[in-house]
Amino acid sequence: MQLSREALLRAYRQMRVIREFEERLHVEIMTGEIAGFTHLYSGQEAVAVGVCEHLDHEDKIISTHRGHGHCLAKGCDVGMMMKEIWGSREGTCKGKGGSMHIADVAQGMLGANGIVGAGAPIAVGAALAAKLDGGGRVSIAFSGDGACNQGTTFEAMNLAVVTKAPCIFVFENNHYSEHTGWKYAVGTGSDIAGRAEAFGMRVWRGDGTDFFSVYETMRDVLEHVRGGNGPAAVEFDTERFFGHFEGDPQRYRGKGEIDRLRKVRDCLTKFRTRVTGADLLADGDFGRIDAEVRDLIEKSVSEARSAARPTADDVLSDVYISY
Amino acid sequence: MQLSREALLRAYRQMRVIREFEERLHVEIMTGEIAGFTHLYSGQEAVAVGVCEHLDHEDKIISTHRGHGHCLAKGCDVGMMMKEIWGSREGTCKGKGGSMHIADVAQGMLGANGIVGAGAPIAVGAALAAKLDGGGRVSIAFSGDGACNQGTTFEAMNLAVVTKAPCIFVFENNHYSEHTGWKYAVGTGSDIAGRAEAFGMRVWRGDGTDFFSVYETMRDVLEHVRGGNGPAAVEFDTERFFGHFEGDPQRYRGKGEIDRLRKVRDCLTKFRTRVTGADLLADGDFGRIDAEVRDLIEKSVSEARSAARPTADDVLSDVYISY
Amino acid sequence: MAKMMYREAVQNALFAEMERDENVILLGEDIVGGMGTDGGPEAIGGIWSTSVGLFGKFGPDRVIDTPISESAIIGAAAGLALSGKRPVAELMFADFIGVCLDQIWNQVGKFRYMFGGKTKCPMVIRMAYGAGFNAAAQHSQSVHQILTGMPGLKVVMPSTPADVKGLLTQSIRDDDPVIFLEHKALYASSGEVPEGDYTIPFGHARLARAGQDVTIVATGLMVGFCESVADRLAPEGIGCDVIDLRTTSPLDEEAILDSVEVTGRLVVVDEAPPRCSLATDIAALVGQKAFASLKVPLTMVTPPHTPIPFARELESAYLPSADKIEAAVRKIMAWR
Amino acid sequence: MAKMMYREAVQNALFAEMERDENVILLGEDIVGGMGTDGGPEAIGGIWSTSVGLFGKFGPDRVIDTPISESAIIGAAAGLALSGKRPVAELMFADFIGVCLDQIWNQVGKFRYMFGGKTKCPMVIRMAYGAGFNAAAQHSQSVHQILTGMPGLKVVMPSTPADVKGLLTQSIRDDDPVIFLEHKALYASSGEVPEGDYTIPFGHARLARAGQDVTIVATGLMVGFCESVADRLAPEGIGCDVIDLRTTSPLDEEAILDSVEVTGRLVVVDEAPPRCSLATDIAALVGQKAFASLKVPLTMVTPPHTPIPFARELESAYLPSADKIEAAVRKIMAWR
Ligand SMILES: Cc1ncc(C[n+]2csc(CCOP(=O)(O)OP(=O)(O)O)c2C)c(N)n1
Ligand SMILES: Cc1ncc(C[n+]2csc(CCOP(=O)(O)OP(=O)(O)O)c2C)c(N)n1
Ligand SMILES: [Mg+2]
Ligand SMILES: [Mg+2]
Repeated sequence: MQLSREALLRAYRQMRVIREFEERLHVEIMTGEIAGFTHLYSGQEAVAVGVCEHLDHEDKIISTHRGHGHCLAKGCDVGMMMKEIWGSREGTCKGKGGSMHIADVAQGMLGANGIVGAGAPIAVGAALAAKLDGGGRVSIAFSGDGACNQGTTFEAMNLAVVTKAPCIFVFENNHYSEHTGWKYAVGTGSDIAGRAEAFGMRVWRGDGTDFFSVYETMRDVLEHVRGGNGPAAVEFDTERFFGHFEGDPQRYRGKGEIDRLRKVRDCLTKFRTRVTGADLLADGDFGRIDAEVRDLIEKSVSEARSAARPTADDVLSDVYISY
Repeated sequence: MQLSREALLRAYRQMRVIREFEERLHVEIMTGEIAGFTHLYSGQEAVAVGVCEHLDHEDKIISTHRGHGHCLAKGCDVGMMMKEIWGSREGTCKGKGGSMHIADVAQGMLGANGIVGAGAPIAVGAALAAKLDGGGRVSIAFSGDGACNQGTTFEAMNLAVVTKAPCIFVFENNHYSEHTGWKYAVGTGSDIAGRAEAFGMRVWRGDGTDFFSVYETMRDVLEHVRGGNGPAAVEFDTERFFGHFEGDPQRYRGKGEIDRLRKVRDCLTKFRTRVTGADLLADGDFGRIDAEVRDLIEKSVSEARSAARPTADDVLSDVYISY
Repeated sequence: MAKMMYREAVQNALFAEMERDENVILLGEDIVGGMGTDGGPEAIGGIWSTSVGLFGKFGPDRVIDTPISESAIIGAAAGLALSGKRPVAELMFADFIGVCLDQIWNQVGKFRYMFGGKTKCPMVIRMAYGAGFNAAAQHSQSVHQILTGMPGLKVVMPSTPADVKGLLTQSIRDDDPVIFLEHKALYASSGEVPEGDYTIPFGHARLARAGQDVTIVATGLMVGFCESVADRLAPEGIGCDVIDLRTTSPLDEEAILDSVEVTGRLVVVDEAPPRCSLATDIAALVGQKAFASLKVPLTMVTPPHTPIPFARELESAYLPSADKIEAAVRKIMAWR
Repeated sequence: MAKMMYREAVQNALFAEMERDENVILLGEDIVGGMGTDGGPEAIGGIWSTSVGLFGKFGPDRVIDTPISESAIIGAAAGLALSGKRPVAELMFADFIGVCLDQIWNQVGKFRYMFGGKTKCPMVIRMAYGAGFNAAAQHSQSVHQILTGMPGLKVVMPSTPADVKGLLTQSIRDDDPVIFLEHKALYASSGEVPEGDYTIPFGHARLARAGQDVTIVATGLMVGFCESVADRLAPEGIGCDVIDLRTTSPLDEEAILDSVEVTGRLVVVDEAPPRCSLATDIAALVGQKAFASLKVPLTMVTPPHTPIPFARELESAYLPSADKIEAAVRKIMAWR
C-alpha cells in the first residue's frame, strides 16, 4: 500500500459520499417525493472509487442504470446530481434525465444509461478517440454481471481488440441482474473475466468490496492499457446492499443475506479496519469525514428540495442544436 | 471410415449437386437473367453435406446469406430452388424470397437469411422446442467467420448454454467476411472455436474441405448433443471458391490463391482420391454420378427458365394468415 | 364477471392458455425471478407481476427465464414458433425493441412472406410501453407507430382488463406474429372481466363513447382521457364518438370512416411522437377516404417532437392530457 | 461544375471533409476492404465504392474497417462524437438498423436531451436504402419513416449528385446526429455537381418542377419518377409542383403548405410501406394546416402493406412508378 495520507483520506471520503448519497436516497424515495426508477450503488463503492481515483477528466468512463457511484467518483457535482434526481431545472441535466441519465461529458463522464449493455460500444469509441489523440488516455465501460450477457458488450470487446482501442471493460459482479443470480444467467457459471479473455485481451480479477484490491488491480490494468497494449477487462466481485431498484421486495435473497453482507463485505468497514490497523489514519479522521459528508448530503437534499422546477417550455429545448 | 457404399455414393452425390448447382449459377448469373444478390457455396460443400448427412427432417438447421449448400444438403428440392432463384411462382418461395431466403420448414430447413448473425438465436429456439419434445433432436446454426463477431451470435451461445439447449453452432471459417480477412475481424486471430468454448460449451474443430473430417467430427458432436449435454460448437476450416457475391472483383485475394485452393483444397477431389485410394468406389461410380448430376442441374435450369412467372396479385398474398 | 386488474388479466390469460395448450411457452428476463439465487425461483413472476405463479405451475421448460439478451429472446421465440410451439416472449420495456428489432422486423414479421406462405410463425411479443412513471427517455416510450408500420406484424393495444383478456387470448391463438402492448400506467387499473374463455377478434374497434359531433380515435392510456373529455362535453351538447382501436394492425378503418362520415370532425390522440406516427396514419386515412365528409381540419393531439423528459412537470407537459384533448375538440367545434 | 455519379459525390464529400478537418473519422464494414488478407487493404473502398482511396490517403486511424457488429459500430461512432470527433459511420444496408437501432434511437438521438443540452453528438450515419435490385425483403427497405419519427435525429435523403455533395458536407459539419440515406438505385446516376466547397441547409426543399395544379411531394428515387410525370402531364396543361424534400427531419413544411395553398391538391409519393409513414406524415400535415385550401382528397402513392418481394415482376408491382403516380394525379384532377 503506497498511498499517501491525502490519497487515503480522499478515497475514503469518495466512498463515504457515495454511501451517504445512496442511503439518504433510500430514505427519501420512500416518502414519494422523488419520481422515476432509482437504482442504488451502496455496497459497490470500492469499485467506482478504486477505478476512478486513477483517472482525471481526460479519461472517459461510461456507466449503467446504477450510475450514481460512477458519477460521483468521476467528479460530478453532488449538489447538481441531487437536484437532478429531484427533477430540478438546476440539476445536472436540467431535470430532463433523472437518475438514469446523469452525465458530465466535460468531466469525462459519458453518462449513466438506461439500456443494459449500451455503454460498452460507446466506450470503445471514446477509446478510439483517445488513441487518435495520443497521450495514453483510456476509456472505461462499467458493466454488470447481467450486462455481460448482452450482445452489444461482446461486440464491443471484439471491436476493441480488433482496433487495439485503449478500452477497459470493468465488470462489477454483484451477483444479481435484477432478481436473477449470475450463476444462472452467465453461461460460464462464475466466470465473467474468463469469457472476456477468450475475446483476446488480458484480464484481471479483484475483490470489489476491498478498495485496495480494486485500486491495485487497476494500477496494473491501466499500466497495461495506457502503454498501448489494447483493451483489457477486469471482473470485480462485489455486493449490492439494496434491491435492484427502490421498491424491490428482494424475495430472491437468501435468509439474512443482506445483514451478513453488510457485516463482512462492507467496503467502508474493510477500508477503515485495514487503514487503522496499519496506523495510517485514525478514528478521528474517519469521524471528521463522516460528519462532513453527512452535512454535504444534508445540504444537497435540502437545496434539491427547494431548487427551481422546470417549466413546460423546457420540454422543447435541447433536442437539437439547430433545427 | 465406416461408411457403407450407399452412404459414400450419397455423400459424393450431395456434394456434387451443390457444386454443379453453384458453378452453373456462376455462369448463368453473368448473362443477367437472374436477379438479385447471389452468394455461392462452392468450396464449402464438405461442411453442409458432412453435417446434414447425420440429420433427418426432424432435426433443424438454419442458414445464412450463403444458403444454397445448406438447403440442398438438408433436402430442399433442386428444381424448386432453381425456380426460386429464377424468381418463378413455382419456386420454393413462390418467387418472393429468392436466393437469400430459401426455406423448407417441413424439411427442418429454417431458411437462408440475409441478416448476418440472425440465425443463431432462432436455432436456439428450435433447439428448445426439440428439448421440450424429447427424442434427442438437435438444431444447428451455420455461421461464418464474419457472423461469429455479431452480438446475436454471442447472445445465442450464452442462451443455449444457460438453457442447455441441444443447439450446435457450426462455424464455417472460409477466411473471409465479404472482403475482409478473418485474422483481422476475429479478435482472437485464428481462433473462433476457442472463443465459443469460453461461453461454456464443448467445442470441436475439423477440416471443412474434407468430408470425412466433417462427418466424423459431427458424429462426436451429435453424440454429445443428442445425449442431453447441452449445446456445442464446431469450427470447420474451409474455402470459398468464388467471390463474396457474384460480381465481386476479389482484389483481396492473394495472387493465384483461387487456383491453388481449387487444386489442393477441393473437397470433391479429396473425397475421390481418398475413396478410390481405399478401393471403396471406382472411377465409374463418380463418372456416373457426375453425369447424372449434370443432367439434373441442366434440367432444373431449363425448367426454371420456362417456369410460370408470378403476377402482380401475388405481391399481396402470404403476408398474414388472417388479417 | 370478475373484477380484476389489467396486470391480473394478463396473468389470467397466460395461465388459461398455458393450461389449455401445452405448446404455449413463456420466455423473458425475470419472468420467473430468483433463478440461481438463494431465495430460489419464482421470486418475482415478471417485473410487472404478469407471470406470477406460472413457473410453479408449469415448470422451467415452459416458463424460461433468460439472460439479458433480447435478440436471443426474440430469436428463440421465433425458432420455437417455427418448430410448432406458441411462444409468448416478454420484452419488459417496449423501449428495448432497439436491441432486438431485427428479429422482430426482418425475421419474425417476414418469414411467412419470404418463404412463400409455406410456414407460420405463431408467437406473441409482450411489452410494457408508455409514460407516466417519470422513467425518462429510455423507459417511457410508445412504439406502436414503429411496429404498425412493419408489414407482417399484428399490433394490439388493449385499454381495459377485459380487452387484455380477450385480446391476449386471441393473440396467443392467432397464427401470425403479434405484438402485444401493455400500458405501464394501466397495470394497476381494474375493471370487470368476463369469466371463462373468450377472444376478441383483431381489427374491431370498441366504441368507448358514442356521439354525433366529433370522432376521437385513441389507444391504450389515451382512451380513458378521451372518455373523460367526452363525459365533460356531453352536458354541453357536444357529442364525441370515442373509438378505442384495440388493434392498430389490422386497423378497423370502417369504424373510423363511418364515424367521421357522421361527425365530419376527427381528433386523433396518440402518445407517440408526432412524426410518421399512428396519429398521422389515422389522419391520412381520413383525409384520403372520408375527405368529402370533413368539415374541419384534421386534428392531432400528440406530444411534441422531443424525447420524453424526466421531471414530473416536464413529463406532464409532454404528454397528451384530457385538458389538451378538450381544447382540441373545442377548437374544431369553433372552427370557422 | 463537374459531371459525376451520385456515389462519386459521396466519396468526393467524404474526401474533402476529411482533408479539411482531421476530426472526421470513417468507420464501417469493408469501407476499406482487404484488411487481414493477402490482397491487402483498400481492396474495395466500401461495397458501394463510396470510400475508394480514403484509406490510402488518410490511413487506418481515420478509416476504420470493422468486424460485422453494427451496434458496436454505431456505439463507437457515438463515443467518438462525444469525445470531440466527427465520425461518419456506414451501415452498408439501411435494413441493418434492425441490429443497432438502440444505439441510433435511444443513445445518439437522445444524448443531448437527456443530458440537459450540455453536450453534442456530431455524427453521420450513412446507409444505402431502397429497392430496385431485387434484393428482396431484407436488403431493399426504406427506413426514413422509422428514423424521421425519432426526435433527436436529422434525416437526409438526397436525390441528385449535387445534393449528395451539399447535404453530406452539411451533415458532417452539422453538430447534431444525422442519418444520411443514399438510394442504391441512384448510385450510378450522374449529374452536374458544383466545384469546391458548398453546403445545402437542412429543412429546405428543392422545387424540382413548378406547376399550379397538383403538389407532388417525394424523396430520393421517387423524385425522378415524379419529374417524369410532371413532364408527361405538362403538355396537357396539368402543372405539377414537384417538391423534393431533401431532408425529412427537419421538414420544410412551408414549401409544402405554400404549394398546396396554390394547387389545392396533394399527392405524396413514398417508397416506404404505407402505414405510419412519411406519406401519412405529409398528408396529415396538409390535412391539418392547409385544409381550407384542399379541393380533393389527400392522395398517397406507396407500396402495399407487404414485405418487399424478390422476383422482378413482383418488385415492380410493389414499387411506386411513374405510371402509378400519373394515374393518381389524373384521378384527383378528375375528382368530382
Ligand atoms: C436492454 C435492456 N434490457 C433489460 C433492461 C432491464 N434491466 C435494467 S437493469 C437490469 C439488470 C442489470 O444487471 P447487471 O448488469 O448485473 O447490473 P446491476 O443491476 O447488478 O448493477 C435489467 C435486466 C434494460 N434496462 N435494458
Ligand atoms: C447484419 C448484417 N451486417 C452486414 C451484412 C452484409 N454482409 C452480408 S454477408 C457478409 C459477410 C459474412 O461473412 P461470413 O459470416 O464469414 O460468411 P461468408 O460470406 O463467408 O459465408 C456481410 C458483411 C448483412 N447481410 N447483415
Ligand atoms: Mg449485477
Ligand atoms: Mg466467411
